[in-house]
Amino acid sequence: ADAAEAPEKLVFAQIPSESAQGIADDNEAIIRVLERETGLEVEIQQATDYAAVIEGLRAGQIDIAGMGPFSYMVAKDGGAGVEALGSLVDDPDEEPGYKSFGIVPAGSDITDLEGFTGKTVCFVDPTSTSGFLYPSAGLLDLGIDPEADVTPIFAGGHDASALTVADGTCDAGFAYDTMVTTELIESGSLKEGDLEVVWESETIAGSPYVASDKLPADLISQLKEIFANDLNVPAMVESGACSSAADCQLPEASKYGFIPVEDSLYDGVRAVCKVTEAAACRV
Amino acid sequence: MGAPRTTNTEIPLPPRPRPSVNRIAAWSALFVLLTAAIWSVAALEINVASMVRSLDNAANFFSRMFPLDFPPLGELLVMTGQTLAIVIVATVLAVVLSLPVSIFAAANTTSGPVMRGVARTIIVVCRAVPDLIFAIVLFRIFGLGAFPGILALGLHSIGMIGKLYADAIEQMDGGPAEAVRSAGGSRVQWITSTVIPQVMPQLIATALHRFDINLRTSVLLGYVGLGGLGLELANALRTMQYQRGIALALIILLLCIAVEMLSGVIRATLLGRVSTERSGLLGFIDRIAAGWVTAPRGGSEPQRTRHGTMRIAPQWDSERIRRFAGVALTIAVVALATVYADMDFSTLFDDLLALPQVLGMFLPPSPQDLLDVLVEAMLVTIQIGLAATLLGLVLAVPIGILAARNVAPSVGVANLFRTIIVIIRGLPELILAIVFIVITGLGPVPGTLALAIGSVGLLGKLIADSLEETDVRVQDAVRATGATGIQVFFAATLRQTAPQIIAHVLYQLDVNIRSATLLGIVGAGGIGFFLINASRVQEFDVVAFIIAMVIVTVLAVEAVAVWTRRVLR
Amino acid sequence: MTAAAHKTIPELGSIRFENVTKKFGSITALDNVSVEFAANKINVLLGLSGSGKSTMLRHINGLNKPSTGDVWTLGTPVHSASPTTLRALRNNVGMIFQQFHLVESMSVLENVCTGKLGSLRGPRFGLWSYPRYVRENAMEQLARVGLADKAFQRAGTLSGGQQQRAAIARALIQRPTVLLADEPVASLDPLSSAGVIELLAQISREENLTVICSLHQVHIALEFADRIVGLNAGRVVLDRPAAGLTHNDVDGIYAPVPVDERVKIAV
Amino acid sequence: MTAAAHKTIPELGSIRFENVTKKFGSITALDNVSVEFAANKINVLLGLSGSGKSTMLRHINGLNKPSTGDVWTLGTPVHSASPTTLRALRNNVGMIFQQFHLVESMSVLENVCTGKLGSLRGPRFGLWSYPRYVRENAMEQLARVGLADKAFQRAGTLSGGQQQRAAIARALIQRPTVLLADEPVASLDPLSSAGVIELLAQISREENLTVICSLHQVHIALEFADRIVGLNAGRVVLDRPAAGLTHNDVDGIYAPVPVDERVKIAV
Ligand SMILES: Nc1ncnc2c1ncn2[C@@H]1O[C@H](COP(=O)(O)OP(=O)(O)OP(=O)(O)O)[C@@H](O)[C@H]1O
Ligand SMILES: Nc1ncnc2c1ncn2[C@@H]1O[C@H](COP(=O)(O)OP(=O)(O)OP(=O)(O)O)[C@@H](O)[C@H]1O
Ligand SMILES: [Mg+2]
Ligand SMILES: [Mg+2]
Repeated sequence: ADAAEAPEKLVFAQIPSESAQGIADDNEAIIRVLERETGLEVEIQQATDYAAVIEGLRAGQIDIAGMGPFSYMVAKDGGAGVEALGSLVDDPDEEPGYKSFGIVPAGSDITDLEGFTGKTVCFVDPTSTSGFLYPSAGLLDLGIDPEADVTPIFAGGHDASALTVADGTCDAGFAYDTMVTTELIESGSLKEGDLEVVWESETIAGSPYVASDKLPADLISQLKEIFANDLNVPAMVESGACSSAADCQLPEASKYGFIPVEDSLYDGVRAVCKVTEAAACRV
Repeated sequence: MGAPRTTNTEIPLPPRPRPSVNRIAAWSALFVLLTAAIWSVAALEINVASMVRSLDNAANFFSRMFPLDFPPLGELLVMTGQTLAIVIVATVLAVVLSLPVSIFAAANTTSGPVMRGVARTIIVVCRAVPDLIFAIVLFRIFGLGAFPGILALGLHSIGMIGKLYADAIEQMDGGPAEAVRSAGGSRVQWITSTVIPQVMPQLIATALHRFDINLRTSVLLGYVGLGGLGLELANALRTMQYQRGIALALIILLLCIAVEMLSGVIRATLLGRVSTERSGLLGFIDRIAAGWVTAPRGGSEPQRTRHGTMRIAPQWDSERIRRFAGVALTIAVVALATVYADMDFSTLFDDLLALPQVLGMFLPPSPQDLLDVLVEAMLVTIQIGLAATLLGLVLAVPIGILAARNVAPSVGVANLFRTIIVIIRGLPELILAIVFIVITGLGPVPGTLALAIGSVGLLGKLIADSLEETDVRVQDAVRATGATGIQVFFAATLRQTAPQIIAHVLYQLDVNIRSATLLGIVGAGGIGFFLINASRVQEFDVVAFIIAMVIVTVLAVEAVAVWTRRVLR
Repeated sequence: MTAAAHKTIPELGSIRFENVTKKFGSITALDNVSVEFAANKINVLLGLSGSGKSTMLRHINGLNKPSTGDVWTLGTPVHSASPTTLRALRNNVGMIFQQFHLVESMSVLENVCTGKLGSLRGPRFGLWSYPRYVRENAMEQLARVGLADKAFQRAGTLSGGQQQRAAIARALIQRPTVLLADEPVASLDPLSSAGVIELLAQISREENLTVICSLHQVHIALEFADRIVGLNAGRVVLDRPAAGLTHNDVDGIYAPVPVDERVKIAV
Repeated sequence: MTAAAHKTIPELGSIRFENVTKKFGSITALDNVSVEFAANKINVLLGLSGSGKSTMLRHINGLNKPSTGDVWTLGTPVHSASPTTLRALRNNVGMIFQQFHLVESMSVLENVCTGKLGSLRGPRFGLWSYPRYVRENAMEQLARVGLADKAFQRAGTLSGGQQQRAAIARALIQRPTVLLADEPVASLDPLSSAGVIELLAQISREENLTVICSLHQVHIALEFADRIVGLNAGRVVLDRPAAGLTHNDVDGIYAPVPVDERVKIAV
């Protein structure tokens, strides 16, 4: 797509974020607002692989995308050409984000991150923000090398990591917060109290929505405006996009909606990358 | 007949038999499928002009793959060894389990319609349940480790191996089996003594083919904590380390080419198509062997050894030495792999107690409140599968034909196209998908095109292999009339394999429908997005529901395949 | 040998067709056939190509089942026998197929060994899985038909006549009490043909083998057979002891089948 | 017919073997064979089973290539011919295979039509893709061998002799100038055999067809052949005009192969 031309329609791509809560992310309300405000047709495309979405953004085949914090950083710093539009929060005053938990089985004598030294530790996979990068940074802060000073196991998923800790195969491990506190318990795989949380990461910046910088500049600023002002529960109820606050379905079950974000919010992710020198950060 | 008739009298013609209702129905079913596929392609609205305009995106994407970035040699060797060990054990396991299942599934060797149905269903279920789901379940039962990973890979492989084995058995000449039956041989006896030796070339080719697929898709083993080439590759691509990713893909490709060459050699030997003039090393061994052993000669009496016992073993010529070395090497490799794969069975029985609880998570299957969405997504998936199969067919048929050594104009051409097929198989799916995304944008089009290209890798090989297995003597007979290669192909070769090729195309449709479910990565829409998400968020009843929908679809395709094959034989 | 002349037929009925009709779709291959074969003798089927000889042989061990009528072999009602009964029967009934039916990718010796499966337990896979005595016996059978030197060749690379002899060896190793031979010497030169038929006659004499054999060589039939059955278009047109039969008697079997005039259909 | 007696052999050399040796691994199937066949005549190959008759025929149209030596057919150097040249040659050389080699799943009529492929352009798939004149011609050939009533049956369901005759019809429709026939009447009853051989003799006479035919029926050979070539263990042991040959002359061909003693090694 040519940067100067106004597009006929907006292609909206969504990668399910690490902390998604439902099977289908609910973007319908957002789309309705976007279509009304821009007067353009919005076409939604779901993808499960962020490399595909980033390459699509780079090639100008995608105009708007919902991404994870880590993939945002990779896209931004890797030159895919994106502008952050906003991020979801539960409360307008809250910093957008979620956390990684360090977990041990109930009754373990490990009480903090230092106790992980020399143990078998479950991570999620080497590209996971909350399942590997932040935990690695946490360990490195304490002078523990996540490759040499513990026996790392990549469990492949947050659920797998948590369950492997629960059954004792791993002495300790990491997973994102709601996987431990709600999801595994709701699905019946674990009981309350099977796992103990011994560490919490700093807040990982929330998932940003981005626009391709190949769009015309005025359209990008219009989109930023919309994300800042129109895509939150009160505004949407007011504008009639939702009939009531309870009816307002937003992705990640967000209770408020979007607030604007600065690129600098993701410096935390960049710092972690720097500390861990993880392969996934090389862009 | 009597003396030659003169031909000026009216020839009494038999009435032309009416084609049977079944045949008409089978052709109609195929025709309906074809129409649906054409409609699916049309509905995609592939815009070639805009694709051409976006080609520089692809060039740009490719340019970022170089220079290649190989991991350090030591690390690479460990990784390769680990992957090979696991994949070998998993494939052998799958072969061992598939053989009996396929014998029950094949019409000519089954013990009865009930067992046949059960066996076919087992095969379809193994195929329809993605290996990832097997891994999730098995991980919950056995925990992390090599054993659940191998089991997941092995179980899913039964879906393909079992089906192709059953098809090969059904295609076989029944004469020898009848001969052993009429000598009073039991079912087990005639199966082991005539059926298995006859289909051996296909058995080995299919096993090696699956080995090569497992090598590339061992990604899911990451889920049970096992590393290896597949996982490294997937990680590299997911994190956009294309230079590393392509380097790893190249290594996997080399392994796949080696496997393909091995497969070619073994098949040629078993099919008896090796040159009888042995030269080079084999000739050399023969010449040495002729000094100290000799072939039995003379028709009248059995040969006796120095000790007076009868000679009942063939001479040790290069042929036998090679066969012996081959078998010994295979056994050694499998044994080594089993040891190296490092499986832990100590808690096997305790673990199995968790089975009911784990299965309980999947039961009862439920769409929750998404029934319409899921059904619609399933239809989209089927549509993508149909379109991809049709486009793939158009590409795979000529390539597959040119890759068959007994049909291609020359062995060189056949080898060239065999290599093309292997390379296409070796292309990582994600790379294919991204290439099409940067050309066409997200949506069903890139997914369909990626699948269509991927079809060449599978369908092209299946077609080439089954053409090579036709009875060469029948081709000789037609060739002896002065027919051209193409004429021989249509009149004799294709005619012999047509039912099998139809079966392969329907199998490709089934593969594409299932792959389309995993095409969420390219935003193709369809059921796959929901499957991946549902397992991510632990909604296992939805996972089970989606799998049930896929099983029903695959069973339907399978039923059409089995039926048309039987009718059109 | 001219033994046929002074032989009588002591025991009929161990193999018996009763009003057997066999239809393949619209084709009637056997048409109300009732016939009994002589035990411990050489019975020869003669008939035009397509007259139903192979079909008849295949009914005796139950490879084909009659559309109507009964077939009794060694006291077993083949037309209604269960698979187990049939297997037991077939263990005693050897068969040499017109099209040989060897496993082409297997060595000749192993092909012969498969003939012994009926009296072995359990599955066999590969030459080495057969007991040594079976392999030796197979080698002896091959020697009998002049193929000892081809024992380890792939069956598919044998010449036509060699394949036929390998198929004969496979039937002989079974030591059957009844041998069904479908044109067992069609692909053999005169010397080998005579050798094979003499071999069958000798076994029949020495071991009380019942041979039922379809042949196209009338002179061989007249020389070796004890009983001749002539088929024409699925019907029995001759059924007599061979003693005293002449070429002329036999020629009647080969009366051309009348072609019934049918509607001409465009091709 | 007794035409052979007063025939001479006017024209040798249109088919010529020069020092041809063919080895399959350690087996020597043809051993330094030099021979010329008579054009427009009936040449018969006689020999023990396994003596190399089929191998010899397969060399004439290049289905086998000699290990050493030259084969010339109708002026074409078959031993070194390119695929295109071979195809042009084969168009004029019909072949009847010992094992028939029909496409079993195809109708008899379509099998016969494939014989015409050499002179048709482009690929054919299915009976209806052949021009009407080919189908009619195929039907006539089937009538010639007495199979018109089986035209639409699947080839795989034919009786042995019927398959052989279908294969003959497939070769005849080609209207070749040379016909290679590998035991063309092995599976046929005497009446059909005589019919087929007479048919070949008649075509040879009327249309100047050169027939090279392997046979096991010595009396047929003596009656119909113009020239007889005897093979034993891959060597030519007899090569004479048939006129004046007796059964005794021919019997020499069938001398058993001498067993050469070699070192015997323990297994
Ligand atoms: N592909 C092959 N590999 C090994 N040996 C072969 C092959 N083809 C033929 N032979 C051998 O060559 C010899 C000659 O075979 P050929 O088929 O020419 O015999 P033939 O004279 O036609 O015999 P028959 O009358 O039995 O058909 C035989 O001993 C056979 O076993
Ligand atoms: N499966 C079948 N389907 C249809 N017709 C068949 C089938 N099997 C045999 N026939 C027909 O039955 C008739 C008798 O066949 P059969 O094989 O018994 O003949 P035959 O006497 O053995 O002939 P030949 O001497 O040529 O071998 C033939 O006309 C044949 O075409
Ligand atoms: Mg027959
Ligand atoms: Mg031969």
